[in-house]
Amino acid sequence: MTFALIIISALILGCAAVAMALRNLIHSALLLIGSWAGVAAFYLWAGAEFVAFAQILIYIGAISMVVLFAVLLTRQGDAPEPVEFPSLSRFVTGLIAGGGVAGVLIGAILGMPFDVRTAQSAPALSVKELGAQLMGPHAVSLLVIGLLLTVALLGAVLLASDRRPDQPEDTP
Amino acid sequence: MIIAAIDSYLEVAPLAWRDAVVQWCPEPTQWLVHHLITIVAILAVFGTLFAFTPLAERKLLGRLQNRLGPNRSGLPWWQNGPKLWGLTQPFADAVKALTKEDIVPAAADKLLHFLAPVLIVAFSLLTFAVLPFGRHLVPVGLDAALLYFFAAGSATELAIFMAGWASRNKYSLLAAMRALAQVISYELPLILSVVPIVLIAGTLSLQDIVLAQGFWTFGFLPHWFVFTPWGFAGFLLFLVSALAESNRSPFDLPEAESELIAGHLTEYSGFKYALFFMAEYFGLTALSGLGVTLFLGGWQAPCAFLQFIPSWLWFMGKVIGMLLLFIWIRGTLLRLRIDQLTRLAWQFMVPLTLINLGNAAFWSLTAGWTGPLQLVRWGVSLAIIVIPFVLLGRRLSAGRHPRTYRYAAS
Amino acid sequence: MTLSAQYLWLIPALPLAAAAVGALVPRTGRALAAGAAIAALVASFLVSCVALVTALADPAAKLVYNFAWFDLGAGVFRLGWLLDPLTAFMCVMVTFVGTLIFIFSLGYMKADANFKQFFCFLSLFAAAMLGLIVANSLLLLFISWELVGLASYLLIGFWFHKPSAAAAAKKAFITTRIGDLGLLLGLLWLYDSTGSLLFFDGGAGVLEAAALGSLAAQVTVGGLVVSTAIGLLIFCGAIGKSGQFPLHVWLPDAMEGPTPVSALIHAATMVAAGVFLIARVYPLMQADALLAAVPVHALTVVAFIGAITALMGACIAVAQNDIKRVLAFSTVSQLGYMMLALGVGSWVAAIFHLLTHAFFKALLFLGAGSVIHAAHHEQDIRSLGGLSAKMKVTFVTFALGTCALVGVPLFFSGFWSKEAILHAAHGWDVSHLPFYAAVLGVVLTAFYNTRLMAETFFGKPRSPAAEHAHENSPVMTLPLVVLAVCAVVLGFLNTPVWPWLDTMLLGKTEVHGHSLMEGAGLMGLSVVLVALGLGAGWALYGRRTRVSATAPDPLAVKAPRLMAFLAAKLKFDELYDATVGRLNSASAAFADFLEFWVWGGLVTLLARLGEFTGLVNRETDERTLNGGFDNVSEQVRGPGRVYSRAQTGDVHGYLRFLALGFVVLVLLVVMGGAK
Amino acid sequence: MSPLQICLLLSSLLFCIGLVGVLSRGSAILVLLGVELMLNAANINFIAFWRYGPNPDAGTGIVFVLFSIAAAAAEAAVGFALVIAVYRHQRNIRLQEANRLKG
Amino acid sequence: MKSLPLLSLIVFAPWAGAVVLAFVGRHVGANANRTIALLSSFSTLALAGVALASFDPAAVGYQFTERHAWISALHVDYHLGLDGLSLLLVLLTGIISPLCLLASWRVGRCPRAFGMLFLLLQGAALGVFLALDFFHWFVFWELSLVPAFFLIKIWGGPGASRAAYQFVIYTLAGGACMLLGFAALYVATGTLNFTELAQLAAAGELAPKLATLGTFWPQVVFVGVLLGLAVKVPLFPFHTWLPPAYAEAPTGVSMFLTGVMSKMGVYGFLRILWPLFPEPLHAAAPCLLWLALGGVVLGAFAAMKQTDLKRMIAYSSINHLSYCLLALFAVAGASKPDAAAAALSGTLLQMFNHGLSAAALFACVGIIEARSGGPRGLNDFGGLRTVTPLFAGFCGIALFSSLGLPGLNGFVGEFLIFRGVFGLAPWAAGVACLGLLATALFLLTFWQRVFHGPVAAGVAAFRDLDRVEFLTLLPLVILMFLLGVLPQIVIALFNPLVTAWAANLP
Repeated sequence: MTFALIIISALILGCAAVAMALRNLIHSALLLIGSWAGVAAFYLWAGAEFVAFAQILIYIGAISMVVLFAVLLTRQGDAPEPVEFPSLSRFVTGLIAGGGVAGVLIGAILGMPFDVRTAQSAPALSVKELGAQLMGPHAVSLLVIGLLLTVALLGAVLLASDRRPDQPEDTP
Repeated sequence: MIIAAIDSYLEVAPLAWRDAVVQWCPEPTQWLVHHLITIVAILAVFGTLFAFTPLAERKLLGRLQNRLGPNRSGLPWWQNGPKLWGLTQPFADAVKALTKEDIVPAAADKLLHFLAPVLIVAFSLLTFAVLPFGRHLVPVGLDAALLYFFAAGSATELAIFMAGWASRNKYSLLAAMRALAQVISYELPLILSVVPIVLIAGTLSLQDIVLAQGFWTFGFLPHWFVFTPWGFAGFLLFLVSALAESNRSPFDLPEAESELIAGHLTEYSGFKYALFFMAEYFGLTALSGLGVTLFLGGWQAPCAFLQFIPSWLWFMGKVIGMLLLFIWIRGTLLRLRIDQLTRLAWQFMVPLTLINLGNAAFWSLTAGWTGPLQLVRWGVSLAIIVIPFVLLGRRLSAGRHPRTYRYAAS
Repeated sequence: MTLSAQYLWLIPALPLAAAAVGALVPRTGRALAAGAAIAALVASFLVSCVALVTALADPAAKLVYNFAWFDLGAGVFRLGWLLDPLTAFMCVMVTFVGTLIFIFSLGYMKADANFKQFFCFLSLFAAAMLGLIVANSLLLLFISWELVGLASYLLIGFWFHKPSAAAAAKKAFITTRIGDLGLLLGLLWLYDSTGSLLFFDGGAGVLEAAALGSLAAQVTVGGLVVSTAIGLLIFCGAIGKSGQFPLHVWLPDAMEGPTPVSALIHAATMVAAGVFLIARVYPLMQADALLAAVPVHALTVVAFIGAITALMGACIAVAQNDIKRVLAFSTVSQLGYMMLALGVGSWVAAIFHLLTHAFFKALLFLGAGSVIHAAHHEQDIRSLGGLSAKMKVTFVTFALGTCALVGVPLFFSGFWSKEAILHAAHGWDVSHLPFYAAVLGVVLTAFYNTRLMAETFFGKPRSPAAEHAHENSPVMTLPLVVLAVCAVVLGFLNTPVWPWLDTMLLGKTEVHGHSLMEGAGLMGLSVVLVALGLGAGWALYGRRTRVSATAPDPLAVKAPRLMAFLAAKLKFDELYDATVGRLNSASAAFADFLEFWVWGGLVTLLARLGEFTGLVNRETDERTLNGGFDNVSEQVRGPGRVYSRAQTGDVHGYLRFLALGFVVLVLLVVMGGAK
Repeated sequence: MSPLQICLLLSSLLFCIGLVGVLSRGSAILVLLGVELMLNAANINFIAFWRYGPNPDAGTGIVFVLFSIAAAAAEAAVGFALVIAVYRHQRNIRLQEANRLKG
Repeated sequence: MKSLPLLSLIVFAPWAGAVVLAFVGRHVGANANRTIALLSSFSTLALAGVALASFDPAAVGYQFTERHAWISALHVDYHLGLDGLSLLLVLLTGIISPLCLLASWRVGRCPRAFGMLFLLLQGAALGVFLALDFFHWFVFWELSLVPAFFLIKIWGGPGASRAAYQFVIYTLAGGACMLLGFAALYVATGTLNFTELAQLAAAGELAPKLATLGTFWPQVVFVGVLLGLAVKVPLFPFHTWLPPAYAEAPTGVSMFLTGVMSKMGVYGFLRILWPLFPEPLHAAAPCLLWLALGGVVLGAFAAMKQTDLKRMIAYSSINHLSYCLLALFAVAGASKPDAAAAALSGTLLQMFNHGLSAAALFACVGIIEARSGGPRGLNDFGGLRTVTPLFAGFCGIALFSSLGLPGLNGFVGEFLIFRGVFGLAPWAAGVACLGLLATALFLLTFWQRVFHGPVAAGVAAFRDLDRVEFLTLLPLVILMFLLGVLPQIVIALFNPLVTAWAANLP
C-alpha cells in the first residue's frame, strides 16, 4: 500500500516539478495533466473513487483543454522566453520563498504527533450516500457552487470575447 | 429442465471458463491472470468486432450508394478460390497497415507523436471495463461506473490534441482544435442526456441501471427506458451526441477529407493511423454499448419468454444493431458546417437535454399515478418534450436558408 | 269587463314599448315609429277605458297593487299601482287627448327630419305621464314626474339647432327641477316620518288615517305642523311643474317646442300634473285643516298662489302677440284657477276643470298649430288675420274652443267647470281675495281671447304667409273636430243638476243634483263678466280690425307703459336674472376662486415651502459639509500618494511578499508557542 | 512514518512546487497552473484526513473536495479567460508586463 | 383538493397578463398587444362572475378567505377576503377596466407599455379591494400610484407631467399620514389585521390601547388615517389634485381613475376608518359633514365655472363622491338603523353607479377630444347632435345618469343617500339639494353648448361612433338602464351586509 502511495507521489511530484521547470508550455501542460492524473490515482488509492473520476473528468477532460487552448491562443511564435537577469532573480527568490514555505510545512508535519487511526481498509462511502450528503446537509453549498460555476462561465465568455455587444453575430 | 440447465450454464459460461483457467495458475499471480483473461477476452471479442465493422460499413455504404462494396478478397493462398463475399478484407487491411512505412515528420514532437495513437486506443479501450456485457459479465463492478465511463472517454480528447499538436502541421493543429471544440461541445449534451437515467434509476452503477429495466408488462412489453417519453427523447439526444462525440458522419468534420485533409490524422500513416482508426471504432462501439445499457435494456431480453437466450448474446446483438444504425445514418445524412454543428449543440441539444431532465423529474415525481392518471402522465411528459422540441427546432432554423453559392450556380 | 290593479302597468308600459321601438329603429323607420306610438296609445286608451269601467263600478274603492322593488335594510322598498276614479279619468283623458295629438302630429311634423325621434319622445312622455297617474307611491310618482320633465325637456328642445329652443329646454328643466327638489325633500320627510311612500297600503299608506294623524300631531320649526310642511314642500313640485307663480317663467319659453308638444305637454297634460299631484295627496294637504292654532294651513298657501297665478297669467296674456304665448299664459292662468280650487277645498272642481281644460286647451293649441302650419310658421297674431275664410274648420273649432275657455254659458264645458271653481272660492271662509282675483281673471280671459280671435281670424291677411294660408289636411283637422265636440259636450258630465263626475270622484254612488237656481246669483255674475270681457274685446279689436302688422295696438296706445310692462311678462325673467342668476354665477365664481386661489394656493404654498427647504439644504450641503469633506480628502490623498509607490504592479512581487509573510507569521507563531 | 504523514508530505511538497512555479514563472498560464497545483495539494490533504481522520463516515472531506474541484474549474475558466484578455491587450502573457495599475 | 385561490387569482390575473405582455408583447403587433391586455383585463370580470356564482349574499362575514402567514416577525398575514362590498367593487373594476382599455384602443404610443401599466394598476386596485391585512393592503394602495403616475405622465395631455406629480405627491403624503397612523396602531395592538382591529374597536379596547402611547394618540391616529383616505376619495378640501389629474390623464386612465380608484378611498372609509374608529368618527362627524357638504355644493358650483369639459366632469366626480361621504358621515354621526341602512345602501350603490356614469362621461369627452384633435372646451363645439346623433344619444344618457334622472342608475343611489341623510341630518340633506340643482345646471349647460345649437365650424366633419367606441359605451349604457330599473340586482349583493352594519351602530 505504502509502496503504491510512494510511486504515485513520485509520479505526481515528478510531473509537477518538471512541468514547472520546462520552457515549452505545451509540454508543461501535458506534464501537469500527468500530475493531475496522478492525483486522481491517489484518490483511487485512498478509496475515493467518485472523487477520482470527477478529478479525471474535470481536470483532464475540461481544465486541460482550457489550458491547451489558452496556450495555443496566446502563442507568440516559437521563440521561448529569453533567460534574463530579472527572470533568474525571480526564479531564485521564488525558490527561496517556496523553500521557506516547504521548510515550515515539512517541519510542522514531521514535528507534529498525529493521533491517527491508521485504518487498513478505506472507509466505504457509496455514491448514493455521497449524493444524499450533497443534496442533504450540503444542498445550499451545492446551489452556491452551481451559481458560481454559471457566473464563472458567463464571466469567462464575456472576458474572452472581444466582440462588442452591438456587433451582430456573424452569420455565415 | 435440460433447456433451463443449458441456459443457466450458457449464462455463466465465460466466467466459468475463466475461473477454470485461473485455478491453474500460481496463487500470487491469480489476480493478475484473472484480470488479464478478462482483458484479453474483451480485446479479442471487440477486436474482431472492430475488424468486421468497417467491412460491414463499406458493404452497407456500397449498397446504399447502389454499388457492391468490397467483395474481392478471398483467401491469400488460394488464387481464384472462393471469394467469401470479401469477408477476409479486414485481414488484408491489417497486413497492409502493418507493413506500411511509418512516417514521422522531421519537425514533429516525436514523443507526443508516438504517444497520441497509443493513448487514444488505451483510453477508448478503458471504457469497456465497466460495461455490463451480461447478467454476470461485468468486468469491473464500479459504484460510479457511469462517471468512470465519461472520465475515461474524455481523456481521448487529450490524445487528439497531442496528435494534432505533435504533428507540427497547421492543418493538423486546426483540425485538432476543431475536433476538440466539437467533442467538448457535445460532451455536455451527452452527459446531460444520460442524467435523466441516473435520476430515474437512482444509481450510477450500470449493472443496476440494467436491472432497473428488467421488467415486462404482460410479459412482452419491456420496461426499457427508451419506451418512455423522456427516455425516447433522451435516447435520440444521446444518439446525436454520440455521433458527434465519435466524429461520425454527419459530424465528421475533424477528419473532413476535402477540407482538412484528414485533420489531425494527416501526418499519421501505417499502423499509427490504423490505431486511430481502431480507437474511433472502439469509441463508437463503447458508446453503442452504453446506449444499449442505458436505454435499450442492456442485456435484458425484449420479451420474458426470450430470456432463454444468454444475456451477453442479447447485448452483443443490440450493440451490433446500434452499429448498423450508425452506419445507416452515415450513409444517409450530409455533413454539417462547423457553425451549424456548434449551434446545434448549444442552442438545441443543451436546452433540450435540460428540459428532458425536468421531464424525467416530472416522471419520477408522478411515479404514483395510476389508472387514468397514467395517461395524463404520459401526455404531460410528451408535451414537455415535444413542445420545446418544436419551438427550439423552429428557432434553430428560423431565418436560415439554404446557402447559395454565387459562383457555383452559373 | 274589469281590470285588476295588478295589470295597471300595461297603461304606461305600452307607450314605453313604443318609445323603445322609436329609439331603436333607424331614422328612416318613420312609419314604424309613428305607427307604434299611435297604436300603443290607442291600446293604452282602451285599457284605460276598461280601468274606468272597473273604477266606476265601486268609486269608493282604492284598488291597489304593491310590489317590492328592492331590499332595503331588513325590509323591502315597495312601489305600487293605484286605481280609483281619479286615476281612471286622468288615464282616459291623457290617452284620448294624446291619441288625437299624436294623429295631429303626423301631419304637423311630416316634413321634419327627426320625425321618428319625435314620436319616440312623445311616447316616452305619454308613458311617463301615465306612470305618474297610476302610481301608488310618491316615489314612483316622483320618478315619472322627472321623466315627464325629461320628455318635456327633449321635446321643447326638439329643434335643438335653434339656440332659443335649446335655452328654453334647459330653462324649463332647471326651473321645474327647483320645484322638484322641494318635492323631493317633502318626499324624504314624508318617508322619514312615516316609513312608507305608498299612498294606500291597507292602512299603512301615507294617505291613510294612521299616518295622517301622526303627521298632523307633530310640530316642527316655527310651529309648523309636519303635515303642513311636507304638504308645502310637495306643493313646491306642483308650482314648478304647473307653472305657478313664481316658477311660471319657463312655460311661455316652452312654446319653442313644436306645437303638438305645446298642446299635449304644456297645455293638456303635464302642466296639469301639479294639480293632479295635489289632488292625489289631498288628504295630506288637508290633514292640518282642522287644527286651529297653526301659523298657516297648507291649502291656504295653495289658494293664494293659485289666485295670484290666475290673475297674473290673464294680465300678461292680454299684452302678448305670439299666438302660442297668449295661449301659454292662458294656460298659466287656468292652472291658477285649478290651484285655487284645490286651495279652497274643492279638489273635484279642480279635476273637473283640469279635464275640460285639457280638451279645449288642446283644441286651441292644435288650432294654433294648424294656423301656424298653414301660415308657414308665422306665429305673430299681428301678421296673421283674415283666416276665418281660408281655414273654415280650424276657425270653427278654434272658436268653439275659445268659447269653452272663456266660459260662454250653458253650452260649453268651460263654463261649468269655471263655475264650480268660482262657486267654491266664493264659499271659502278664510279670505275672499282669491275670489275677487278669480272674478277679475274671468273678465280678462274673455278679453284677451276675443283679442286673439279678432286678430287672428278677422280682418284682412296682413302678411304674405297669411295670404297664402289654406286649410290643412284631414289628418290635422279631424282631431280638431273631435276635440271641439268634446270641449262642448264634456261640461255636461258635471252640471250642478247632475254632478256625476263629482260624485264618482268623491267615491259616492248616488248622484244628487240640485236645481240650477241654487247658485244662480253667482252664475249670473259670471255671465255678466264674460259678456263684459267679450264686449270690451270686441270694442277694441273686433269692431275695427287691424290694418297692418306694424300698426300699434289700441290698448298700447291708451296705456303704453302698462302694456309694455305686461308685454315684458312683468319683468320676471329680468328679476330672476338679476337675483338668482347673479347669485348662481357668483357662487360659481366663489367656488372657483376657492378652488384656484385658496385650496390650490395652499398646496402651491406648501410646495414652494418644500422647495425652499430643499434649497437651503442644498446650500448648506455644498458650502459647509462638502467643503470640509474636500479638505479631509485632500489630506488623506497625500499619504496615499506615498503608499501607492509600493504598488509596483508586479504580481510576483506581491506573491513573494505573501509567501514570505506567511513564513514569518508561522515562525512567529511557532516561536510564540515555544515560549 | 505513517501513511498520513506521507500524504501530508506529498501535499505540502506539491504545494511548494506550485508555489515556486507561481513565484518564479513569468507566463501567466504557468502561474495559473501553479495555482491549480496548489489547489490539488489542498485536496490531497482533505482526502488524506478523510481517509485517516477520526470521522471517515462523515464524508465531509469528499464533499469538500468535490466543491473544491468545482471551484477550481471555475477558477480555471475565469483565469484563462483573463489570460486571453491580457494577451489580446499586450500581445503576450508575461505577467511582469501586466502592470498598468501600478501606483 | 384544496379550493381554488380565487381571490388571489382575481388579484394576480391582471399582473400575469402584464407579465405575458412584457415577454410576448415585443414580438407581436400593436393590436395583438391590445387584445392581450384586454383579455387579461377581462379576467377580473370572468373571475368575479365565478365568485358571484358561489357568493352567499346572506352571509355577512368574509367569504373565499385566504390566509397564509407571510412575515411572521410582524405577524403579518397574506389575508384576502370578499364580502358584499368587496364583491361590488371587484365587479365594478371588472366592468370598467376592459372598457378603459377599449377606450384607449386608439392610443398609438407604445400600446404594450400602456397595457402593462394599466394591468398593473388594475391588479393593485383589486388588491386594495380584497386585502384584509393592512400591510399588503397598503402595499397595493401605494402600488396603484406607480402605474397611474406613468400612465398620466407619459400618455397624458400637455400639463400631464405637473398633474401627475401633484397627484402622486399629494396622495403619497396622505398615504404617509395613514402609514404613521397604522404604525402607531401596530405598536399599540400588535396586529394589522382589519378584522382583529375591528373586533378590538368594537369591544372598545382600541382607544385605551392607543392611549397607552400618549394621551392624544387615539386622535392623532384617527386624523392620520382620515387624511390618507380623504386625499384619495377626495374629501373637500383635499381634492385639488383631482381636477388636473383627471383632466390631463388619457381617456382610459381618467375612466379608471374616476371609476375605480376614487372608490378605493370610499372603500377605505367603509372598511377601515368606520369600523376601527367609531368614536372619533362620531365626534368628528358634524365637522366632516360640513366638508362633505362643501364637496357637494362647491364641487358642483366649481364645475359650473369650468370651461374644460374634462375638468368639469372631474368636479362633478368630486360632487358625486361627496354624496357617498355625506351619507357615511351622517351615519357615523347619528344612529337610526333604518335611515342608516338606507344611507349605506345608497353609498354603495352610488359608488357603483358613479363608476359607470363617470367612466361613460370621460369616455364621451375622450371621444370628443379624439375627434377635435385636442380642444375640449365648453365653447369649442356646438350642434354635435346634428352631426353625430348616435354619440349624442349615448352621451346624453350618460349625462342624465350622472345628474340622477330616475329610470337611470344614478337616481336610486342618490335617493337612498338623501333618504338616509334626511333621516339623520335633515339640514344637510336640504343643503345638499343645492348640489343636485347645480349638477343639473352644469351638465345641461355641457349638453346644450356641445350638442345643441347650430353646427359649429370644425364640427361638421366629425364622425359618429365607430365600432370600438360603440362597444365601449354600449355596456355602460345598458347597465345604466338595467340598474335604473332593477337596482335589486346590485343591492341584493350587499343588503344583508349593510343591514348588519346598520344594526350594529353604536
